[in-house]
Amino acid sequence: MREAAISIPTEVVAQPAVELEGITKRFPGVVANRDIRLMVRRGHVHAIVGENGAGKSTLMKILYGMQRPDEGVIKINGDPVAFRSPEGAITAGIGMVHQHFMLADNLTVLENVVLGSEPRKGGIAIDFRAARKKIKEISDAYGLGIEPDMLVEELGVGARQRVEILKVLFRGARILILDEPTAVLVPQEVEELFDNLRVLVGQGLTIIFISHKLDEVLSVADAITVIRRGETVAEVDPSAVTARQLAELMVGSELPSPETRDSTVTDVVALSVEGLTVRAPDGRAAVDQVAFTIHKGEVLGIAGVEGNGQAELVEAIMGMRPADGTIHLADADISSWSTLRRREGGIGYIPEDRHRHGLLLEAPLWENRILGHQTRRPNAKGPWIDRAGARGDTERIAREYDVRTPGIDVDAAALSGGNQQKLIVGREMSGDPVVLIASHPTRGVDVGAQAAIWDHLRAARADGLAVLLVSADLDELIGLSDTLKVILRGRIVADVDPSAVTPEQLGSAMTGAGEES
Amino acid sequence: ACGGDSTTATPAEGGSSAAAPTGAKVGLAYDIGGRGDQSFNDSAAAGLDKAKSELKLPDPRELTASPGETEAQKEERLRLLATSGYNPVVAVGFAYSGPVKKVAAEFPDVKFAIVDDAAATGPNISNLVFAEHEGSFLVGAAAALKSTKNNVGFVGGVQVPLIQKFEAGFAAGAKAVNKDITIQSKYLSQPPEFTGFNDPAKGKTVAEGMIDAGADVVYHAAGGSGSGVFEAAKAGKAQAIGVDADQALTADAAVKDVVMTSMLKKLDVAVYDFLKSFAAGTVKPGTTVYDLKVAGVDYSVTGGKVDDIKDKLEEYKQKIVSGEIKVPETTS
Amino acid sequence: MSPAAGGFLDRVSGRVKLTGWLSLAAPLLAILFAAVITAVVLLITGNAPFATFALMAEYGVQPRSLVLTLNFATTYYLAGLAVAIGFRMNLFNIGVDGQYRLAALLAAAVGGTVALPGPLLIVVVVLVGVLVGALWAGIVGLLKATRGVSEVISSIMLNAIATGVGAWLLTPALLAVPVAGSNNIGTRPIPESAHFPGFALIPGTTVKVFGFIVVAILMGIAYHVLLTRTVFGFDLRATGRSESAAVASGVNVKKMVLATMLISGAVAGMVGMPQLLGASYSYSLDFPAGLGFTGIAIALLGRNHPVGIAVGALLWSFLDNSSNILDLEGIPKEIVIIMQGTIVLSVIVAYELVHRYRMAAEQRRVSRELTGGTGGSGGAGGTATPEGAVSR
Amino acid sequence: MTATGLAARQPTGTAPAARGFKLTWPVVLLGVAGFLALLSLVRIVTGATDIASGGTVSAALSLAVPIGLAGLGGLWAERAGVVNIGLEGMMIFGTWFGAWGAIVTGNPWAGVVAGAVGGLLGGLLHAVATVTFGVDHIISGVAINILAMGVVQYLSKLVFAPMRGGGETQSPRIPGIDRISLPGIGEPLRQVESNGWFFVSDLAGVLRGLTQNVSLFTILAILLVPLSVFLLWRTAFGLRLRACGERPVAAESLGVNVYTYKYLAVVVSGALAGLGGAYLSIVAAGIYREGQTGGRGYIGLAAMIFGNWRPGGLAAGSTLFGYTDALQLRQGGTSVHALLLFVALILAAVAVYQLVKQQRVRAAVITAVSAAVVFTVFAVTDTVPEQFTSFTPHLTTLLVLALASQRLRPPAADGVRYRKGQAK
Ligand SMILES: Nc1ncnc2c1ncn2[C@@H]1O[C@H](COP(=O)(O)OP(=O)(O)OP(=O)(O)O)[C@@H](O)[C@H]1O
Ligand SMILES: Nc1ncnc2c1ncn2[C@@H]1O[C@H](COP(=O)(O)OP(=O)(O)OP(=O)(O)O)[C@@H](O)[C@H]1O
Ligand SMILES: [Mg+2]
Ligand SMILES: [Mg+2]
Repeated sequence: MREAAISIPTEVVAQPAVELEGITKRFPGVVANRDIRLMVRRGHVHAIVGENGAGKSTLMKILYGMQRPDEGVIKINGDPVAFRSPEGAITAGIGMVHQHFMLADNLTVLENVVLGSEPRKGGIAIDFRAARKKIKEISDAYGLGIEPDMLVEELGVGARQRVEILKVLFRGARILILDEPTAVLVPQEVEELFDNLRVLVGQGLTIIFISHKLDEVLSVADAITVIRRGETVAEVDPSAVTARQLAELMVGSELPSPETRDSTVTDVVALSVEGLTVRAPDGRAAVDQVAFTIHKGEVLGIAGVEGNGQAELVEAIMGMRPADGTIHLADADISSWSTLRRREGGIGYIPEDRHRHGLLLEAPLWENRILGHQTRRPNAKGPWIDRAGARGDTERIAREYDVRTPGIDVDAAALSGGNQQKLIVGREMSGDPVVLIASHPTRGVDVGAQAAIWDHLRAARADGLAVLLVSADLDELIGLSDTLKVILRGRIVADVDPSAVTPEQLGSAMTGAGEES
Repeated sequence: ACGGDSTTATPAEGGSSAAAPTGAKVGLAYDIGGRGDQSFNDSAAAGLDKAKSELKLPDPRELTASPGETEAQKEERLRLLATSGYNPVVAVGFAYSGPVKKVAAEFPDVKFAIVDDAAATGPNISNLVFAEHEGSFLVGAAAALKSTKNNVGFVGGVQVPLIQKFEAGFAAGAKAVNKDITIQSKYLSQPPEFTGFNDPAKGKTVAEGMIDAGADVVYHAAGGSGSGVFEAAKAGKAQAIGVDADQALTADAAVKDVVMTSMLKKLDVAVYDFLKSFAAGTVKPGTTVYDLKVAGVDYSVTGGKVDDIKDKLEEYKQKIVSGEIKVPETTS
Repeated sequence: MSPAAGGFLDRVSGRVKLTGWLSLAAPLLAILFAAVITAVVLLITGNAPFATFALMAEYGVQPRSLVLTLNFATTYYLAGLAVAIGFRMNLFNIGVDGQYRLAALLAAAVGGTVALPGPLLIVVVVLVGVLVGALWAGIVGLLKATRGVSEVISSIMLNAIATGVGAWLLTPALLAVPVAGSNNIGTRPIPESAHFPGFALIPGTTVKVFGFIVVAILMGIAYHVLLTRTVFGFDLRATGRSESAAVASGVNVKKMVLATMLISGAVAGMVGMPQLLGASYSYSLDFPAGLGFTGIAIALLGRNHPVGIAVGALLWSFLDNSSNILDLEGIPKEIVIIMQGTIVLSVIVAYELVHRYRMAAEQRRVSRELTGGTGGSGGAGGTATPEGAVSR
Repeated sequence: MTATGLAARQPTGTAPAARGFKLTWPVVLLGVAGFLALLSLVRIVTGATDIASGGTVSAALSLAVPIGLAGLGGLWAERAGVVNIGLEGMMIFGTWFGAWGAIVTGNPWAGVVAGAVGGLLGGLLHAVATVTFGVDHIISGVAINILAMGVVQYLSKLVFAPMRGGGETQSPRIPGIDRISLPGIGEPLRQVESNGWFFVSDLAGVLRGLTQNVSLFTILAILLVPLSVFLLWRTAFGLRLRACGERPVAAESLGVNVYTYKYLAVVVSGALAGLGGAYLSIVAAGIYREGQTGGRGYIGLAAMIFGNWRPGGLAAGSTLFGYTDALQLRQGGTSVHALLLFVALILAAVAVYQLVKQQRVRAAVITAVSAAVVFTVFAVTDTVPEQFTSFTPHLTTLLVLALASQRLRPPAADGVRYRKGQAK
């Protein structure tokens, strides 16, 4: 699709859409950006890659006017600009899709989309009809399939991501910043997104694209900038590098080769689930008669498009949601156990949404170490919290799991998303779990950390850990799982052999293609 | 009254010629609301003002209680007055009972007076108490005599024993005239919520309710909420009875004309009497009851609205004074 | 942001971590600000600010005033603790007022009727108070846990209901005994043997400090230990910080709501005890009301920290006390209320300002270090040696 | 009042009632009619003639207005994400400044404006503290409540005490605001009402209460409800404001100046609470008295939560409170006693519904037992002690909340500290 980019009139190409020079941004204790330089040509898809916390999002927020640089110059279409707020950037034709959703759950899609640039009638009233029409038009034109009057909270992540893109298009942006737009999408959705991007680029738009999925980056980008620890380290041509080289540029050292996989599956049952049914508030079965068994040393992968009951399934197993059916942990029927008892019984839990379920953002790291393990050593002695024990063990986790932090007394909110995730993984692995329920364990985590997390999972599996892995990253699912099941509308619809399946095949099984026939 | 030797006051005589000793610095501690509450604190203030001008006293010191305070704070207030050289010290309101007793013991040379309480006794404590039920009896009788619908109302500020005394007297008086009369009665708030004395809006709603239910005379013992009662009476073409002071004089001009009579509780007289006896060096410790006999409580005749029933009221008054009628102090 | 930075005051100030002279700056700034505002108000109304402050200070350090300040503070402290427990779990117990009034009334009634040896009776009275407070607050907890009723509404409503029920109980037909000659009405007095002994702590006055101050201090320690050293306290704070994360970690939030309200109510049940067992020995019409609302202000002023609450309670009670001397000198004592409101606001604003100043300073420090060539940004968790690779 | 809000909530969906159940005009009217019929039945059985009289309805209206205005104030602030526990203080400012404005100008409407401005200043202080300085919202609110109390007491000493008819704790008489009636129907309605017919007389009572002798200020206050609905749910301004309460960073990321909207919301909130205060002093009492608000700011806050952060809901909440308060104030013992029968009947109906429609046997049994208990209390007593009637509105509110299904949905970022550029 690079032909599309080439078809742009040359005089426009000559002029860079975005130029950043000498951008520096300091946060307390951290320099997020240092003397960064970036040049994005008009009509290009320009990718930015870098480790977690490298400063990519910060740089983009600066470009979008959400944060002001301490030093440096921003030029849009050759003119220097100084945005005081996103308003200025929007006026200059910049739109941004943020790494974390910028949506109000309790407002409708329409309200979220028009917010800040509402079509009006009679001066102050919102012209809902005009807005609805325009949203429909954009949605149809790009095949986004968005229903303007739904509440955002009713949408799955994929749909939310499309709403975010619609927001930008609605404002008629000419320069699009997409900060990890694909983290939550399945391959088909990613492919659709890329098709859309190509159309946009074809219309002369410029796209800045951030992703940790280097293969995606290579497939879609016209140019790549690598950022390491707040500095620009390289400007590369996607046709001239491999994913591996790119990864090495990011982390600044040579990556070891991937280890080979051999099965550690035993025939001792660790977790078995039978006839599990979870009802949504409206009475519909969100999880419908699900049954499976995980043995010691086995990783059971659950593949499925987001919103097909994975979250409910996981929460039911953790005892956070009422469910029918039986769950056995080894020989014990734990169906009626409380969440705490299940955790004490040896179930570890890496939640899908680390901010909601995994961390106390305003508590220091060592208190976060205690969370979910508050009744066990080394965090507690009887009814008492063992502060020394918890602190010591937090130091250990930070070391062993490479949690990059100034210390264990900083609030969890101060860590980058990837480092937060490493802390959670470290914590859950430290509880000597028999079974680990891992939901998207590497979402938003950079390649280096991702590999580290996988290694930890593999090592624990070799020691007999049973893992239930839910992920949207099909490479991860295929690479880690010993057994794979596909979930669709709350039901297990297929068993797949991970050693024989391709991501594309898996993707089509997930969307139910061919199910009817 | 227990312990104290009970005496009966002599009614105040205007235009005293007694020469005032200079330097009698009066300290006065009000209950919540203080001077300007257009209710019983104001009555005490009136007595103080009168004493000040007639006895030529130096500037007195007046302190006011805060809502929700403890006894310790009241105690401290009295003590501050005593230590700062104020003598005599007058405490307004039964809440000062405990504090007066304590502080008076600490300052035997200072004379204390407490209004509305006979429980705090001591050699240097004068208790000024009122027979509110007797006065209320008379206005109750007036209400019954004036009611054409045989239906009268009582609005109390806060349901405490003191205000229930008003209610008891009022009911007895009304019943004495017409034993089948309907008496509606309602309090605006419950202790320790004392907002009932400060909520004219509630006073109005309650009185409206009574008037809609047939009452044509409404008596209030609700302090500042009374203005709402008057308004309701005005709008509902009913009559109202004021309390403490002669409210046909003090109420707002727009509603004055509905005040048929008022139950006078002559706090001003009591305070003035006490200060005068202090000046004369004749302070008597113990309880002084301001009742009908000494005109410590009474009904007002301003506006002439009760002129036609005055004879009957005087008759009742005589019977109470003579002891022929014993007015109950508590309801039921 | 270094882990060693800060100490005691940091923890007092909660979120804000301060170091060095800055730790003193916040409270100083606040007091200065409150003083300035008050001075302006005084000046506008023709009173001399400095003379006024001097008067308050002079009066405040007299032995008797000190005792009173301690005594009030004891009560305020308990009220502050009761509110703070709820706050730590994001529960706004606005109903401490009703809880302590009902508790004190019933405890006083029991104390006046039950015949027991003194010390035992004290224990029984306190226990009744604790129990009643807990049960009354428990209604709030139960409604929230089982029916999802907002604790703010239910506790506001239960305050009013407590007033009505209390007034009903405090009638001669039930718990009250009329006293001859008095217009007051109260419960039967608690026998002298069960009066909580006070201390002659401050020389120069015969007034005694409430013995209950010891209980209050113990409660403060218990509060601290419970919240920071026990699993229960951890669960409580975790729920306060993020309910969803607490649920995922195995906390039964409904149980926690109930337990927290019960504890908060139990402490609220003690609020009336210093006064009841140390001064009035009976619950009557003039029993102090509204302490629950003071407790909210004090808990907030003390940032829900046991020592902070103590400081807040002392400050509050000092100001309350000094209003008497102002009144005596003819200065409107309402100035004290204005001062209290201003202090609450300015303390909090000052902390915020100092916090921001510190952030800016930190930023400058980092940039200085970096231009000095020390290099290396956020990484401290050892050298980054990523293992594994892109799985393709 | 109720109906307007309820109708207007449709476009934004999710009524607090059960899923799939839509509140439409016919449903609302049918509900009101059923309610009235039941009341009428109770009136005839018990002889408590006041429970649907014109006087009661009129009193309910004027008791509901200050609470509703405070609640509306709370709604504006909280919809923009600022918790406003300082409503009480802003209301206190409203009572004082309302009285002062009306007295010094001799014009009650100037007082209304002054009261709003007084509350607005309180709101401004709250906005400065919470938005600019990022202070905890509850702390700031509590401080404002304390401050307001001190300031008005201080001001009264300075301003009202020297005035004729004023004192340290009260103002002189305030000039009143005109009251209007729908002409020509007052007397006929009164006639119908006095006949005591089933339903018809009660309807006449309600109509009379709503159309006769209504203060212009009351009408203004009622109009503020649909006006708020329009501004908050129909305009760009309102959308941005609500977005600040739901997800401020999302609003920020779209170029909305979150500070501006929060400021506006809190200032309007203060002005509305101030209006509530001004209503108390100018219309309800005709005089300023210290302590006049009597905690109505907190009740307003409760009404707002009761109404699930929606104008219609809070109007319903304050109407319920005002109605039960009117009942207990006017004919306490009798009316509240009759109310017991009403509650017993409602509970019985709910029990039947639970049993037949929902098949929740256990719940039905519990409800039925409660109904029986309430009925027994009704049957064996003939009045309710004064101390108990005093909290009728509070207990009713509590019971309604305990029985109604709770789907409260506060704005997602309500009470959350927000600072520009801090998005993660
Ligand atoms: N508002 C903020 N306050 C303080 N520090 C911040 C803030 N925002 C970001 N940081 C810090 O700046 C650094 C860069 O963060 P940034 O979010 O830009 O990283 P990133 O490259 O987008 O990482 P990821 O791939 O995990 O999204 C991190 O160390 C982060 O902790
Ligand atoms: N998507 C749209 N469709 C139709 N008209 C639009 C659209 N977006 C904006 N408008 C119109 O363009 C004009 C400018 O819109 P804009 O969003 O800049 O609002 P604004 O007036 O700048 O708002 P504010 O000043 O409050 O930020 C408005 O009159 C609006 O009606
Ligand atoms: Mg990022
Ligand atoms: Mg990040």
